[in-house]
Amino acid sequence: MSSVATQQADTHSGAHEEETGLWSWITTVDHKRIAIMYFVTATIFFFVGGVEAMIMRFQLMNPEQSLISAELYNQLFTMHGTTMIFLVAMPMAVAFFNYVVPLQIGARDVAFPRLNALSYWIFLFGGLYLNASWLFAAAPNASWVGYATLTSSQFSPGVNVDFWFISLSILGIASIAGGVNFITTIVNMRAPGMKLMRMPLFTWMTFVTSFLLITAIPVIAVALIFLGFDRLFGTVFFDPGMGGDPVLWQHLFWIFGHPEVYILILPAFGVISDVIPTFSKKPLFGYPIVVYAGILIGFIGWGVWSHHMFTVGLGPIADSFFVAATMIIAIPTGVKIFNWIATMWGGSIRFTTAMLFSIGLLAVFTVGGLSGIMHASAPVNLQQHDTYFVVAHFHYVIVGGAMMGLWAGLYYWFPKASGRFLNETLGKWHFWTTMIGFNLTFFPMHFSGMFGMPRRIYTYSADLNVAIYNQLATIGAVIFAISAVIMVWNLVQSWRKGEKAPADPWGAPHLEWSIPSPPHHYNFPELPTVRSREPLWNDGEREEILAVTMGEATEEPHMPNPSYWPILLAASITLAWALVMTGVWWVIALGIIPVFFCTLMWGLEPAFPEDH
Amino acid sequence: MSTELQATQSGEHSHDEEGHGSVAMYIWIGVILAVLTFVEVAVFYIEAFEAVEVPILVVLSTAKVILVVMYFMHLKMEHRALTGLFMSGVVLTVFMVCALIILYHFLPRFAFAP
Amino acid sequence: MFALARGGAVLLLLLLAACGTEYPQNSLSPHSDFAETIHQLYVSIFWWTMFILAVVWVLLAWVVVKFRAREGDEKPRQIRGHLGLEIGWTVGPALIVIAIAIPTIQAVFATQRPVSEDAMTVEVTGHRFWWEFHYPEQGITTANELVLPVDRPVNLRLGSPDVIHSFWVPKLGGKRDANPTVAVRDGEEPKYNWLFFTPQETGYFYGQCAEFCGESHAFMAMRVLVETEEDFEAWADRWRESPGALPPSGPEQPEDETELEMAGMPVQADEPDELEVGDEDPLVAMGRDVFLNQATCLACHAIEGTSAQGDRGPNLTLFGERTTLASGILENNPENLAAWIKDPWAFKPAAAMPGVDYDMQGTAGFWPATELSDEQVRAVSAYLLSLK
Amino acid sequence: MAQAAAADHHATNTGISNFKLGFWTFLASECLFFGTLISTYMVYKGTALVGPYPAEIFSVITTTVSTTVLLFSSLAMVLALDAVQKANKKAALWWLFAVIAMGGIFLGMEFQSYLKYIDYGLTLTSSTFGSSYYVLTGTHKVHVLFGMIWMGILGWRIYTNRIGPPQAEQVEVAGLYWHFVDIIWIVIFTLVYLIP
Repeated sequence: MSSVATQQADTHSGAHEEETGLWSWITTVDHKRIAIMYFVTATIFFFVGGVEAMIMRFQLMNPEQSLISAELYNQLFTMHGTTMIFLVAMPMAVAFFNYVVPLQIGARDVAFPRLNALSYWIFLFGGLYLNASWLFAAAPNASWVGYATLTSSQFSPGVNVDFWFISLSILGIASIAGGVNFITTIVNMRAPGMKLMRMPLFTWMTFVTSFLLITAIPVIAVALIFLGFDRLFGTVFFDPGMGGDPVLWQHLFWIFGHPEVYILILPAFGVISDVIPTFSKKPLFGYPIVVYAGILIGFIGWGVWSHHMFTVGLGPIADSFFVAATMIIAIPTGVKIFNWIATMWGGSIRFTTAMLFSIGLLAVFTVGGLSGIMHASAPVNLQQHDTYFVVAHFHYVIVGGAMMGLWAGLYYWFPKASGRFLNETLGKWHFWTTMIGFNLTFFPMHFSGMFGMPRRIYTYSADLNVAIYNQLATIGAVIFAISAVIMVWNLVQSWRKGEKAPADPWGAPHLEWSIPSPPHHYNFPELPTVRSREPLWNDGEREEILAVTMGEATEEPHMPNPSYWPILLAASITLAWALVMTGVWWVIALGIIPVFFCTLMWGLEPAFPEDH
Repeated sequence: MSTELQATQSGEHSHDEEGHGSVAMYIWIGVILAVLTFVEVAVFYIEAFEAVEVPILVVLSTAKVILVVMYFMHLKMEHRALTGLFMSGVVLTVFMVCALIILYHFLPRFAFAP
Repeated sequence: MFALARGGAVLLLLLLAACGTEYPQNSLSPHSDFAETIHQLYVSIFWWTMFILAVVWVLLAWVVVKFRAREGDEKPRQIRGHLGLEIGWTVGPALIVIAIAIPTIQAVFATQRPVSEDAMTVEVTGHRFWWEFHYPEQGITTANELVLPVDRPVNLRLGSPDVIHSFWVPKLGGKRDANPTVAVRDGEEPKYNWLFFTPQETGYFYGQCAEFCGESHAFMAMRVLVETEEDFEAWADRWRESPGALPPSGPEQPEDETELEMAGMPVQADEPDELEVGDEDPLVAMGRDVFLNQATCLACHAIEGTSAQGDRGPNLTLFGERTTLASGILENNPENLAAWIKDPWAFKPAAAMPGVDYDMQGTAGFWPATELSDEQVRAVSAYLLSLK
Repeated sequence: MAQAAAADHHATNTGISNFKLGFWTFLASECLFFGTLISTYMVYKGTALVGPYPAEIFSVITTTVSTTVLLFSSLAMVLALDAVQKANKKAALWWLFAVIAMGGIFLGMEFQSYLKYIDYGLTLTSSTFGSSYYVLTGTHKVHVLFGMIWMGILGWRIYTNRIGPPQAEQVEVAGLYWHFVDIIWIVIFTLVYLIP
């Protein structure tokens, strides 16, 4: 991959060119390379999670089957959920944050390039650590929500849950670092004239998402610390026999977990808010409203967590509060959908694959949103909670919303990253197989859920009469899997020999399209001055910007040094956390030493060439 | 990079080479903080305040927090972006702590148990 | 779009087909006041959401067809927004949300209020992986099959000694978690979840644990039998008549009492069974002997009127009347029962009942199945099935 | 830390260096971290099944003394920053030493109380009160300890003339951290020790 990327760059040989080779990727602090690494890693994990899902689908295809053991099934669904959320949807969004945000705001890199690399390596090692549990046949098996007391050492005596809580805490570090990084970048590093209310929507949603990351992740971090102490040192946080309340885990988990849902969906909203105007040739309808709606969703998202807990028995007053808060969220979400439709209204719509995925998102996400309104109603939730109806709902939201949005972004920004188009024919195959496969997999689950099939079950009685829905779902899953293969085939083929793309292949309005595809490692030879929300759509402004951005860097750009401390620090953090598993105080204390040493060396290393 | 970005500086040059305040002011703040702490402890021990103890303590410790943030951490003198960033965390924290306390100590777990 | 429409049509057909099929755990088929309240609310919300879905999909389809790019298109008018429209599609959904929220909150309060003062209480305990039902007023304990009188309000008190379970019988209403009971200081009342409803029709209802509770979560089903008041009272009387108590040959105690004592088992030395030997099936008599005197079944199981008073496993009084076995996963017949006794983990991995090829942590020393011959297993199952 | 120096070279939209802005953002995140620990302590207030209970063991007087020490260490911290900005190396070193020393006194006193509580039978595993109390205050102490190490490194760099007025921001950000840890203690002091 690296050789292709630099071949492209060679054609615009500027001041100082980026190095190639494995070592340069390991030590890179370039946001674009980190983005590509994020994307590739997340796609690999997507296949891991997908295989887990396929095995489960075949196990559930017919009632009372036992292709695999119940224990293995529990490990599969736990790992599927954890993988898809923490190792696929989140990092794939972060890949886009990384690639796109600095380009959209006219910056040369993120605010903390080495921290950015650290985030990636921690994510990679955390993900590998989680999946290493398979090697010990001890994958986490207490579901992705890990409800106490099932995760206590009494009921989960093995190391399964240890792998889970340790890798999740490791991944949390990456997320907080990423959140801090992007907030700082967006607040501090915008090009001249790029006011907040001129930022592209994708940057805006990155901003909101980053806030959710830095505020929600600490809560789960503490909950995981409690869990770890309970398991390893015998504290009684979630031990009912000692007065500890298992429901507190649920509160802490969902205080994190619900903002997490918006962490997943808001980047997708951002993507389609950029894609839809481009391919409708119209500016986003009601830009400020869409921005405020996004902020509002993020903010109210903090006050609704207990709608995951209506069956827990919090009492009618608490239930009513969370019903009301949850339903209020539906309003800004609806406003956004109508604004997107209004953006297309009266436009001139080109059905590129990116646009198809955006329209698909609108059609499919609405279904997920509306089933969400159904179980936002607490009494109705009592019937639907923990059934396949809910499984259908959140897959419509996460796959039909978050993932569709990210795939739209993939087709949209791939030409920028590679200098080549993704194949549109394969893209349309990808889209239609996704639509058919996805809907066929998850729509029938509404029925199996309402007809009484609980989720997280290894098998079900033939008496329930839900086999037909499960068979449809399995067929759909196969089609869906094929769509994923088409996507990867398209990625590999197009990266190597796709049709060459110009700087601005779509006629899009934002800054990232004002520089060559792929961009120089320093992005902008000089920083352009922005005077409007769609700078490349205003004739005069476009000329001015292109005059600045399409040139070469005249002097050596001020770029950060490559560094190997991020990967070393990430490795030592992972090691330190892994040692926690021993539960021995002095071993854990020893593990801190390399972390401390790497942090110190990191601090003493100059970040930029001229800092000596 | 530095030259182009110079133009974008939005007004406030908060980075003051002389620092943010005078030594005398810092010492005054330190003294006030100590006094507030002793008032808190006094409220704790004086039984007459028992009924209003909790609100008084909450107000006093909030005052202490605000003093430290505003003067020792110089937030008062900084760009308001910092206030916005930090306050977003503080507001959510206060909301979460209050919500959990209410859920556990003020609402019955199941209102109409027979 | 076409694929969507086609998919929708196929699924609609399926839904229609579904109407003719019997779904024992159908959440859309209310048979109690509680389920009825939920169902009415659901139906109204369902139509609201269908309305919104129709609006969005029709608009979307219209826009996609009408405004697709054509040859020679001019640059579209650059419209940036419209305040009236924005207000419209904020207020519109807000009104719908209010229309949904008000009945929802009414239902929240309605469904969490005891149905009446004189309701019957049943203490439901979710165990890994079976259900225990204790009727404090009747003094009855049973397992996995809850028997309720029709039209009598019932309050279920939900608890668990281990992990979270969730009591869910869809036709009788929504689920409620059976949380591990949190220990409290002396003098304080532990808190429980409650579920209130009045079954409105007699019948046989399926239910299932709905909160993931470990390896055999999928095998933690239950049944609810709603009977007429008379049938219910008759059942309760039969339970109290202790049908399992006919001893084959007077009192006989386990030979090695110390072994049982070491395992924490109450030894019932001074409670001789005094009933006469009837003209019963010798297999049943043998089974009783095995159950009470040879194997260690009674360490965990109780049968009313016998020396078996264990409380770790399901209470087996009136076991012969149960329709299912192993918490609703097997039909209750001699073959299944024998197979279950021989090797429970074949049906329910990690079940607390020890079987042929494995040891249980903490219950070492109890080893019924391996030392039982096939005939003894058959005898035990015959004995258990005779309990009616 | 070198990042701070680097960031000084660039103008930013807000005029605040990335390092400082990023650190404030991190502190917002830390609020939630301690908020969760504090929530848990508050939720479990009064649920301990066995003693010792808070009122039986807390010595408000001792804690007041340690709290005051920590408060004054915050004062020393701003004075150290002031000295660095005024290129007064000697004063800066003295004030930083005072910060570390007061942090050490605080830790020592708190550690002493831990030993006393353990004597009374309150351990990490004895009750919900023990678990939530030790994990909350222990996390805070780890933060104090980390701050002391940070101050030590800064002191060394000042001593070797690597930090002067142009690099004062390194001290400023360390100060932000120290004050934040102080704030958390102000809240803990009130909520844990004073409110019944």
